[in-house]
This record gives sequence, structure tokens and C-alpha cells, in this order.
Amino acid sequence: MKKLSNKKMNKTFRDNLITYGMVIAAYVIMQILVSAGVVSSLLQGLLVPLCTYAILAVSLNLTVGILGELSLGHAGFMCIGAFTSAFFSKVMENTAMPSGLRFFVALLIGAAFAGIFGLLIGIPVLRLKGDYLAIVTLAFGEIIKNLVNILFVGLDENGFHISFTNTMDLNMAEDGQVIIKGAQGITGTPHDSNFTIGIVLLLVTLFIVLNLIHSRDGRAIMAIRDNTIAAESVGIHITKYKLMAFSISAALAGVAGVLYAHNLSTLTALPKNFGYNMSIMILVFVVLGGIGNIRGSIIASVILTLLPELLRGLNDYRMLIYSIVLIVMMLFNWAPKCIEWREKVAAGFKSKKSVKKEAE
Amino acid sequence: MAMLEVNDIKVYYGMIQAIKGVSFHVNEGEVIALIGANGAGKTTILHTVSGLLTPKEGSITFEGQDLVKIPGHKIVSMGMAHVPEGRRVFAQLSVLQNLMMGAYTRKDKEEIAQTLETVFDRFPRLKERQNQMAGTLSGGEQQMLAMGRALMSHPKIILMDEPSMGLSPIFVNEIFDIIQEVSKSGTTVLLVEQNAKKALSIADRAYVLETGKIVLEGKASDLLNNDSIKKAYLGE
Amino acid sequence: MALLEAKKLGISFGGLRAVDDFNISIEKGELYGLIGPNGAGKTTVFNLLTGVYKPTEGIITLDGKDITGKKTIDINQAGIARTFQNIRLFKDLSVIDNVKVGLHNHMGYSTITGILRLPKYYKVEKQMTEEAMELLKVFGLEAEADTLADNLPYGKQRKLEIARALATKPKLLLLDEPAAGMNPNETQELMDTIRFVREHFDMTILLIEHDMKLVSGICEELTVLNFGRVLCQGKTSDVLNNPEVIKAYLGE
Amino acid sequence: MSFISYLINGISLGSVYALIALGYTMVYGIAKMLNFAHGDVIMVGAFITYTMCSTMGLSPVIGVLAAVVACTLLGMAIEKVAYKPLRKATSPLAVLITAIGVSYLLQNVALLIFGANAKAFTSVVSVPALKLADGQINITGETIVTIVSCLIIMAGLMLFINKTKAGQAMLAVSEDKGAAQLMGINVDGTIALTFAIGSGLAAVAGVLLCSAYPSLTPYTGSMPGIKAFVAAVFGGIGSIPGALVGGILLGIIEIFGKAYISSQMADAIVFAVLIVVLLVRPAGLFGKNIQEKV
Amino acid sequence: GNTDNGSAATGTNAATESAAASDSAASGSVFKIGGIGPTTGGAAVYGLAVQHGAEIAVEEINAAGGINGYQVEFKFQDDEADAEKSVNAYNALKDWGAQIIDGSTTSGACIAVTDKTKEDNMFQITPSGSAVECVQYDNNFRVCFSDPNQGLASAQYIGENGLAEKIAVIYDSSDVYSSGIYEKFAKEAENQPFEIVAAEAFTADNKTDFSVQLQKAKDAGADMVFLPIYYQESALILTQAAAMGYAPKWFSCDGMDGILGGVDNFDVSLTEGVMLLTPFAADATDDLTQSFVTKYKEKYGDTPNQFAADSYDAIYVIKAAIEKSGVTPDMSVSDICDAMKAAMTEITVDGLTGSGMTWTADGEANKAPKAVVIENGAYKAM
Ligand SMILES: Nc1ncnc2c1ncn2[C@@H]1O[C@H](COP(=O)(O)OP(=O)(O)OP(=O)(O)O)[C@@H](O)[C@H]1O
Ligand SMILES: Nc1ncnc2c1ncn2[C@@H]1O[C@H](COP(=O)(O)OP(=O)(O)OP(=O)(O)O)[C@@H](O)[C@H]1O
Ligand SMILES: [Mg+2]
Ligand SMILES: [Mg+2]
Repeated sequence: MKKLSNKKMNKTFRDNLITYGMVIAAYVIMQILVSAGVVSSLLQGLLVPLCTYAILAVSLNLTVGILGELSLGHAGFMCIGAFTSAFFSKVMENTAMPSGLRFFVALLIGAAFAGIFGLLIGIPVLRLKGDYLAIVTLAFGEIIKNLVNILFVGLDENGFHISFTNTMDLNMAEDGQVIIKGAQGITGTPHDSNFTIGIVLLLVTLFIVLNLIHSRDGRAIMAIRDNTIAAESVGIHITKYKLMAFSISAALAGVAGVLYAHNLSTLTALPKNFGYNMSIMILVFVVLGGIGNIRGSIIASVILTLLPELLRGLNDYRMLIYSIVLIVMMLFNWAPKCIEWREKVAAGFKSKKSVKKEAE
Repeated sequence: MAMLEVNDIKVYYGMIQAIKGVSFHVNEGEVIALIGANGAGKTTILHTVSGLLTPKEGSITFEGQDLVKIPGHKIVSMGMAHVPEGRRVFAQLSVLQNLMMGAYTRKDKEEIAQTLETVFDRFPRLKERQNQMAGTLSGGEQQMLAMGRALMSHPKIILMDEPSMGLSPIFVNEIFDIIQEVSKSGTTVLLVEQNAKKALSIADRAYVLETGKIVLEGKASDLLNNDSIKKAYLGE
Repeated sequence: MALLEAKKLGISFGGLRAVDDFNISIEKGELYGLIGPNGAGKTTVFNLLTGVYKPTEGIITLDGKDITGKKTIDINQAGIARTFQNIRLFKDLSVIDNVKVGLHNHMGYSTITGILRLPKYYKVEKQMTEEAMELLKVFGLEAEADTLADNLPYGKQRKLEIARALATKPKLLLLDEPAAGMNPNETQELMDTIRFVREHFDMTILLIEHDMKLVSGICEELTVLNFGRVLCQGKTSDVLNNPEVIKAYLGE
Repeated sequence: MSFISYLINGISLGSVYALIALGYTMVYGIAKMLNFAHGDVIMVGAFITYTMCSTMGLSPVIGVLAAVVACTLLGMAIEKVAYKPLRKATSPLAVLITAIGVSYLLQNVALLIFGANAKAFTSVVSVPALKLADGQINITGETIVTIVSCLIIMAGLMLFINKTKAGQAMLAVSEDKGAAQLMGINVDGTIALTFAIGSGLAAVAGVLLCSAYPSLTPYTGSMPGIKAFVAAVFGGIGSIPGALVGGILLGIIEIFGKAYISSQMADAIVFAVLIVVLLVRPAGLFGKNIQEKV
Repeated sequence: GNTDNGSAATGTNAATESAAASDSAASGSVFKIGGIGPTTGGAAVYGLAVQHGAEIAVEEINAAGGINGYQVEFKFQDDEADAEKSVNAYNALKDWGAQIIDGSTTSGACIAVTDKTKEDNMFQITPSGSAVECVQYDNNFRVCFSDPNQGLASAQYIGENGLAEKIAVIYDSSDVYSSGIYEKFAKEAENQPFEIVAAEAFTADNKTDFSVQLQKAKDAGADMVFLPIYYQESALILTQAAAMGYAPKWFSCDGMDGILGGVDNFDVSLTEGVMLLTPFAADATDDLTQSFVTKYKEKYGDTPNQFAADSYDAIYVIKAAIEKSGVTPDMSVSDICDAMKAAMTEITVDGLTGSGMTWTADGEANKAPKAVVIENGAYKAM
């Protein structure tokens, strides 16, 4: 009988290996193609964003798929990770700190701040349910965006100055440097992200999320998702595990933010990149890839990030086609009729194959 | 001709075939029992008859009309009511609202009021609780509500899916009495039950279902004395 | 001393007095039945005992310790586990994982150990698997260990709920209508299982049931609830012959 | 005095939110889905009226009627093509995502047809403004019409849902589609009707939104859509009076926040108040906090 | 679709794309200019204007025989006003074989692209990226004014001409352009004889209702409201102010340009008396403007705004720099850039947005902001 569950262990193990393998293979192939000079600049430029979005999707899947709560504020955590880390890197830019170490510390700072915010926000938020929880996460995301947009931070010989109105209110000394300039955000963040770092961070994210899911804590989290009352009745501490999942998810979104911030020389908190639109976009990756399906999240985020770029040839019709493709893909992936049809086709395919085998 | 004729239906859930060619018929005025183990497909058959599921193959005729071709919601107004498994009362509506929902297809307000009276007579507890939210009723109370709701449409035939589940012994008896009364008042009954003994004792004929197929049929009294039935379903 | 003692429990919902002046005392190792008409308040009593509802009056002690008004998880850790009238499994987890969730508080390792897959992770997970399989065997579920709980047939789902409750290593097990939806044969089998659980795990069991065959077959003592109040309490055979009980509950 | 004009401005803004939230909450309450495309249906309604009235010079009445009819049909079409196939999907999130797809689709179609330039919407309201206290306080005709429409629509919806058979059918469908069908209710028809009503209301909301704030672009609907979502949640999502009260409160909070705390932080203030309210009343102001029976 | 000028491979296959790119570079018979800006999303109006302005210029140039005899190909890419997408757009243009960039349209996006053009040493001129950092490298130039420049100029102009004593500012705190101008304006106000009595913000998510901002301005007794924002929001503000019976003087910057024709169906009488510093006026009577506006209306059905004019000029600036430096399309991107960079400080361009424009090595255009006031629905020099 033990064999049976060994088999299951092996199956998840194999499943995870495929996921890691897929990422590593993509990395190796891309590196070979890049060094062979056959990869377009567009695609090369997309490599880091692809890693960023894959990390975001995987991390949100922890909240949506594993914890089972709908969050519409994920971009807010990304925003916190991006701004705190970019701030640090900017402050440290002209010091003796080697850039590798600086990025590593920035990464820790971004993840830690996002995680702490996740925890702080999670405490009140996770008491709510379903769509109420969704709207409150959305609200938090928007609050973060709004506050970052009017945040001014400067540094001079007297230390840091903070204001929520304008640079003049910082009362800085003449030689002071304004690091975060409200809507203008942070400019000139050192360009420390690259594809290799992106892939490593994606693998680390996968490692954390997959291992968490298949551990005692992951089981507890999924139990809460499936039936809170029953989970309580067997002694699972609901708040603790909800917060754990939520803040790990937030911290990983922070990591994506760090990657994002160090890939571009400007960092502004616009509705486009850190607003609810982005949160929803990440949710789209998760749902399209399959709720709770980690590998699917990666694939969906890659497809949906590449799609609008590949459609550039269509010019004005680009986003129109994109939206239609999104709807069609959703129907194809989720509509029960389509699923049935796909299964039938797959079954037909299989039986043909086996018939062939028998014939051989 | 029989009132309800089910002819060689096959029903699937996605790729899984739950009903593998089932035929049976119900004559007007009869009480027919459908018994079988857990997962045999009893609920699936009732769902197919009342239009919640569509058979992949086969036909279902009710009073000469082919039900498969008729949109599910029209079946009620033809005179068929269904007391679903697990009651499925509208939890956030009041008891009274639930009952009125049962009369959705009927127009005449006075007749509806009359039916309501008879339902309240039959289930005094429902009258007491008519303004309580249905979701907070106890299991037994919900079962009464589900039956009352079905009766509100004034059906010619009523399909009941395990109406005695979770009920107290006295109430099980009561439910079976009610079923008999309903039958006596002229309504045909198709009854699915785990409590095979009770079901067979009030039924005219019965069908025994095993993993999606009918394996035995006959007069209820004969089946009650059938040894294999006794062993498999009556716990004797 | 009794394992479970409840005195003068009461709760209302709006104007409805769902449970009133409820007293019960269950000795260690007993197989105790709680019966009564539909809506009498049996499930509500379970909810009071397990902290789902807070009693507005009365006290509950388990093994001498006051557990009145405690949270569900604390009550579980104090030693009460239950099943639900409307089955509540972790439906997207496998059968064995459902049981492993039940083992959660008895075998553990830290989050970090789990994420980093330190040796302790493998050791404890192996132990958990073994222990969960033991439990599944008791209920004849070992072949389905890796199926999703949702895909189990109804009867097996009920059994899995019991296995999960047992995994929390309770002193007292509460079963809410374990035989509902089972046919007589399946019920017979369930009775054997309940007896086995009592012997094998040295368990005290309080169960709600409407199937009189099961109740008279395995319960040693009974409490009958009617309109939220105790109608009658005592030895099974006495209670079942009590005319008031016959009138209110059993019929004829 | 400025307090009163802030209050009036808050109510004006809030009544627009409320009007949108009514349609939103209606669809949510019955179809149990967050229709993220609702805001964009509003935009479509406004564009239709704009085209009819400002471009073709037809009378406002015809313009509004055309918008209502067109949006009703549009809502039903969207439901049929994009939502209905997913009704039985294993996760309710699937249809949420197609709604987002539909939202993008409507925006981009409008962008191609009407271009990105803002259009100054000509108000369809000819009710004169109400001037009080020597003209110090000014209640615009648009505000009056919006509030009156809100009240009429709210009352109409409540009557419809509680008193008509179709309305009762909606309640049943929202709880259990299968059981509703067993009552003889046409589930598909009922949901289509819900979308039809919701989208028709969206057209009215679009016209009044743009009459009060006359700037129309393909993206006009998206932010008010989100705000209306917030308003609906505020009031208790699914609750019709809740949508009205939630919308108006949201408008007042937004204006007071800007006026007395900080105009830079207006968004943050609104959302912070929302969070506080939900923490105190987890199902919104009018929402039923339904406890699961164990 | 109006962007069909780009005829080179736009296939989805990366390999063929870059092959095609090197192909056409080798053939070297045309100059390839890439444009970047939002053509979808909330800022689409600006990106489309930039696209259309440039397209007209390119058409004219090609019809007149090209630049130094070489034809020009122009391709425009959508960036949704987002920094990351803007870099993608730039990379897509690179793959197409772009040698010169006209963009990005919005400041944040533009700054991100400057990094990339710097890396590649590609010549970049932004028509409208007004933040300081948009021209942070030596290969970056711009046509429009910088934000601080406009803030400073506005404050000085108001002060020197004694236009107002008490000023209220309404600005977009979530927008780089608007908050950039406001900052400098507020700083400079300390040196000027007027006082800022109210500074009220709005955000991209909260730009429907301006009643509070206006009420505050009114209550503070402001005799002038300074609007360092775009015309779309300005139109709403003017409408709402009129509705509440508030009639201060209005002063604005180049973002206001477009108010006369940019908002379809807008009641232009509301703009009577609005003052703005702008380099472009669509109803100016000079031949250049007239011909541009006519062509634009014909082709795109809209009145061009200042973004379109800036972009039109940008193409002519590129032309002037190419002619001055004598670069040819077969040269490498970097060589073209180096030569054009040097030429930029030597050229003088008469454009829609200024006559006699010259550039400094740090990328800024020298042109005097023209102060205009709207009278009878038309700009009039002040
Ligand atoms: N929605 C579903 N999807 C997939 N399979 C299903 C579904 N519903 C039922 N089944 C399967 O179809 C078969 C018949 O189920 P059905 O519910 O009809 O049985 P039943 O005889 O009513 O059993 P019970 O006595 O437990 O009510 C079972 O094997 C069941 O697992
Ligand atoms: N949360 C609640 N709100 C309101 N009333 C409730 C609630 N829970 C239970 N009740 C009421 O309390 C009474 C007792 O309910 P309970 O579920 O305990 O009955 P029961 O004895 O378990 O019945 P059954 O055998 O039918 O399950 C019922 O009348 C029920 O309607
Ligand atoms: Mg069944
Ligand atoms: Mg009960």
C-alpha cells in the first residue's frame, strides 16, 4: 500500500521537475540563440520582463490558487518591492558597495518590505471573504500607488527627508539629492537586472512555492481553502496560515518588483504598471494558466506578455486582436463544452495511437 | 401508453458514462421505486428525466411528448415536479418565498393560495416558520420544505430523490405516509430511496439499479421477498 | 469522573431557543447516542461543544478542564474531534492528504524545513504517510489514498471524515449522522467500524443518528432532545421504550 | 457655506456612482459575477447618444432611447458569447477574466471607431439648475435628474425583484440554478434578462455621467466602473438600496476627503474609508452577513 | 490603419526579422525613422498625434525627393505610455532597422528609452518628452520645452506682467509633466510678486470632478488659476468652473494647446481669455501651419494639437541634422548618431513650434515660449 503513495510522491516530484526543467531549458535555449545572434532585439528586451511576470503570476497563484482568496492588489506589493529596492540601490549607487552585493541587498529589502506590507495588510484583510476581500486588496493596491505618487524623499548631509507634498517641503540642504520625486518617481536606478538573474529568481520562486505547497504548511493552507470550518475543527490555525501564504506571496511579488525596477531607468507608479490594471493582468495570467497550476501560470504569463508584442505588425488592430484572443483562449481553456471536446479529441488521438501499437 | 417512458438512455458527465442504457416506464397513478447502492446512478436518472441533464442517446416521453427536445424549464408546466437530493431549498429566501417559487409556472392566484393551504395543512411546521430563512432550518424542516415546494406546482408526477434521508424515524414514517397520500390524491410518484424496505413497501413496482444499468425489475412485493434483494439492499 | 460534562447549556437564534438547559455526562470509553426529532437541536449541541457557536449560558468541561467558549481549534487540541452532518472534506486534496491535515498538530516541522526540504522533512513526511495509511486501512480506504476526496462515493466520504477526525488524536469523537445516505448493508458495515474504532483507539464516542438500527445496535446510553431540551436520558433500551420518546420520536 | 456646496457636489458625484452601481450590483446580485465590462458598456451608451445627438443632431430623447436599446442588446450579446459558455466552469474566476477581455475589446473597438480625442458631451438634461441662498448654492439640473433617476430606478428594481415573477425568478437563479430550473424557471432567459436590464441601466448611467462630466473618451467608463464597484461593495454588494447609499456616500467621502484632508490623497482616502467600513461591517452597509450553517 | 508606411518585415519570426533588418540596412537606400508613443490606452490621444504629425512630415519630405536624395521610411510603435512597453517598442523598431528615433511621446517612457538609445548610440529626438531626464544623454534631444523651463517661464511671465496677485494651481499629482511644471512654478513663485494661495491636485484615477479644487481656489480668493495640465482635463475644469459661476483668469502651458480643436464638440466660448504659453497654435495664419493643419484634418479628421506639431518638427529637425552632417543610410547607426549629434548644435530650423529654433549640446531647444490669449475662439499673441 505504501507503494501507492510513493507513486504519488513520484508524480508530484516528476511534475515539479518538468516545471524546473522547462524554465531551465528555456534559459539554455535562449542563451544559445542569443549568442548565435538570431534573437530579435524585441525578444531580448522582453527576457527580463518575462521573468518578472512569471514570478508575479506564480506568486499570485499562491494566493489565488492555493490559499483560494481573490486578490486584486498584487501590483501594490510589486510596487513596494520596486520602490524600496530602487531607493536603496539609488542611495548606494555612488558608494563603494559592489554592484552584485548591492543588488542582493536590494533584493532582500524589496522582498522584506513587500512581505511586511503583505503581513500588515493581510491581518485586517483576511478576515473578509470572497469579493469583499478582493475589493479591499484592490483598495490597498490603489492606496499604495496613490501614496507613492506623492511621496518625496531626499537625502542630504542631515539624512533623509520625507514629504507628501512636494520637494520644497523636504527642506533639503543645497547639495541634497531628491531620490523619490513624487509622480516622477525614481530615475536612474542602476541597471542590475539581467536574464540570468531573472531566471535564477524565477527558479527560487518556484522552489519556494512548490516546496511550500507540498509541505505540511501547504496542506494546511489548501485545507483552509477547501473548507475553513473543517480545517478549524481539526485544529488548523486559520489566521496564521492565511497570513503565511499571503505574505509569502507578497514578498515574492516584491522580488518581481525588484527585478522590474532594476531593468528600467525610470520607475513611476502609474496606473499602467502598478495600478489595479496590472493586478488584474497578473490575475489573468493565473486564471488562464489554471488556478493552482504553477506551471500553467508561467506559460500563460509568457504567452500573454509576448502576444501583444508579436501582434505589433497589426498596428492599430493590435490590442483589439489581443482582447479577442484573450476571450477565445479563456473560452477554450475553461468552457466545459470546450474541455469536453478537447478531451474527446485527445481520447480519440490516444485510442488511434493504441490501435496502431496493437497493429504493430 | 405509460405516462412516462424512458427508453435506453445513456448519460455522461464529461467523458464518464454514468448511465449505460436504462429503460423503464411509469404508469399513471403508480408509485415506482428506484433503488440501488451509492453511486449507482439514481440521481442522474432523475436529473435526466426532469431536464437538468441531457441524455446522449435514448428518449424520454411524458404523456406522449418527447422531453429530450423540450427545454428543461418547460417540463414543470407539463406537470412534473422534482424534489431534489439534498433538498436544495433557496437558503436565502424565506420559507414562504420558497413555496411560492414552487408555484412559479402557475397563474391563478386563488388556486395557488388553496394549494398553499393544503401544503401548510400537511406540514404545520412550515406554517410556523414561514418567515424564517430556509437556510437556517434543520435538515428535516428543509426536507419538508422541499416536498411542499414541489407540491406547490400541483404536479401530475412527482420525482423524489431520497426524501427520507436524515429524517427521524417518526418523520420517515410520516414522509412515507405523505407520499402515499400524495399518490392517493392522484399524483404519480417516482421514488428514489436508500431505505429500500420502506420504499418497496409502498411502491407498486420497482427497478433495481447497479452501476448505471437496471439489473432487476418487478412488482414491489415480489422484490421485497427476493433473496438477493434482501441481502443486498434490505440488510437482512 | 466523566470525560465530558456539559451543564445547563443554552443558546438562542433570534427568538428561537435552539438549545435550553442541556446537560450531559459521558464516561470515558462510552458509546453515547444523541437522538431526537429533526430540528431538536442536536447539531447545535455539537456546534456548542466544538466552539462553532459560543453558548450563552452553561459550562462544558473535558477531562475536568473548562473549555466553555473556547475557539474551535483550541477545543480540538484539547481533545474533541467531529464530523459534519453535511460532509465537509478538503475536496481538492487527496484522501491521504485529508488525513495528513488531521495529523497536522501531532507531527511537525518548521516552514523553513518544509521549503528547504531538510532531512527532517522527509523523515516526518514518511511517518505521517505511514500513520495516515494505518488510519485509512481501518476504514478500508487504503486503495483510494491518492484519489481526490471529492471523487469518493458518498459512503466513503463519510468514512474519510471519521478517519480525518481520528487523526487529530481526540479523546472524544463526535459523529453527526454518520449513516445518513447509506443503505442497510453499508450501515451494518459502519457499525462494525465504529465498534472497532472504540476498541482499537480506546475512544469515547458521541453520535447523532436517526437510524434506529445503528443506535440500538451500538449505543450504550442515549440522550433524547426535543425542542432544544432533554426529553429523556439513560440506558439505550430504557430510553427507546420510554413512551414519551416513542411518541415524540420513534412513532407507533 | 462651502461645506454645503461640498456636500452638494459630493451628492452630485455620488449620485452618478450610485446610478452605475445600481446596474453593477444588479448583475452581481443575480449572475454572481463581477462584470468588469460594465463600465465600458456605459462608455458605449454615451458614445451612441453622442453620435445621435451631437453628430447627427437628433433629439436627446431619441439619443437616450437608442443608447438604452443598443446597450441592452449589447449586454445580451456579451452574455451569450462570452459569459454563458463559462457559466458551468469549475471556477467563477474564469468568467471574471473574460469580462476583462470584453472590457478591453469594447475600449479598443471604440478607440478605432471614435478615435482617442475627448468628445465634449452635450448634456441631454434641460432641467434648469436650482439656485439657493442667493445663488451661493447651485444644484445643477444634471444632479437633480441623476438623483431622481437613481431613486426611480432603485424603486423600480426593488419592485421588479420583489413583486414580479421574473424578479423572483432572478432571486432563485442567483441561489441555485438547478433548483430554479426545477421550479420551471428559464435560467438562461433570466440571466439574459438580468444582463439586459443591467446594460440598459448602464446606458442611462453613461448618458447622465457624461452629461454631468462632459468628457467622453474610449476609457471614460473604466474608472467610474471601478468606483461603482467600490460603491456597490460599500453598500453591500447585491443590495439595491446599498448601491444607492454606497454610491452617494462614496461621492461625499471623495469630495470631503479632497476638501478637508488632501486633494493629492483623494483616492487613498476613499479607499481607506472603504477598508474601515468593511472591517467593521464585513458585508458592507446593507449586505446580509450570511453565516454558514454548520 | 494609418501606420502602413513601414513596409519592412514585421513577421513574428525573430530570426527573419533581424535578418530583414540587416538586409535593408545593407541596402542602405532609405532612412528609417522610428516613432514611439501610446496609440492605445488612456494617453492614446498624444501618441496618435505624434504618429500623425510625423507621418505628414515624412510624406512631404518623400514627395519633395527625400533627404539628400534618400527616401524616408517611418514606422510607429505603440508603448501604451508605459516605460517597459516603450523599451519593447524601441526594440521592435530596432529589429525593423530603425536608425533614428522620434519619441517617446510621454516623459516616463521616454526616459526609459534614452537608456537604450544611449547603449546603442542611436540618435533620439523626443517631440514631447518634457521631463529633465528625457535628454539626459548626449544623443537625446527634444523639440518641446522642458518642464522646469515651462514652470519657470510661466511664473516669470505672470510675475513680470503683473497678471495676478493670488494664484491657485490645479495640477495632476500622478503625472510627470504636470507635477514637474508645478514644482518649478511653486519654487519660482517665491521670487515673484504673486502668491500661491491654493495648490490642489488630482490624479489619473480621479479626474472627473474638479468641484473641490475650483471651490478651494474660489474660497482662497484666487484671481488666477494656473493649469499646468493637458487640455482634455482643462476642458472639464473650464466647464465646471463656468457651471459654478467662477471666472478667474486662466493661465496654462503647452499642454493646454489643443483646447480649441482637440475636444470635439467642446464649447469654445468657455476658453475666452485663457492665457497659455505655447509654441504652437493650430489657427496661426502662417503658411506652414495652415498647410499642416489642412493636411492633418484631411488625413485624420482632427485638428492637430501641439504634440502633432512637435512631432512634425522633430522629423524636419532630423532632416536638417542629416543634411547638415551629410550622413547616408548605409552608415552604421552609431556613426549616424555621432554625426547628427554634432550637427544638432549647428542647425537652425523654422518649424511649426518656433522659428529659428537651435539646439544646445545638452539637448534643449532654444525657442521663446509664445504667450497667447484666446480671443474669439482664436489665439492672439500677448
Ligand atoms: N457532476 C458529476 N461529475 C462527474 N461524475 C458524477 C457527477 N455526478 C455524479 N457522478 C457520478 O455518476 C455516478 C452516478 O451518480 P448518482 O449521483 O446518480 O448516484 P446515486 O445513485 O444517486 O447515488 P447516491 O445514493 O449516493 O445518491 C457516480 O459514479 C458518480 O460519481
Ligand atoms: N444559525 C442558525 N440560525 C438560525 N436558526 C438556526 C441556526 N442553526 C440552527 N437553527 C435552528 O435551530 C434548530 C435546531 O437545529 P439543528 O440543526 O441543531 O437541528 P438537528 O437536531 O440537528 O436536526 P436534524 O436532525 O434535522 O439535523 C432548528 O430549528 C434550526 O432551524
Ligand atoms: Mg443520489
Ligand atoms: Mg442535525
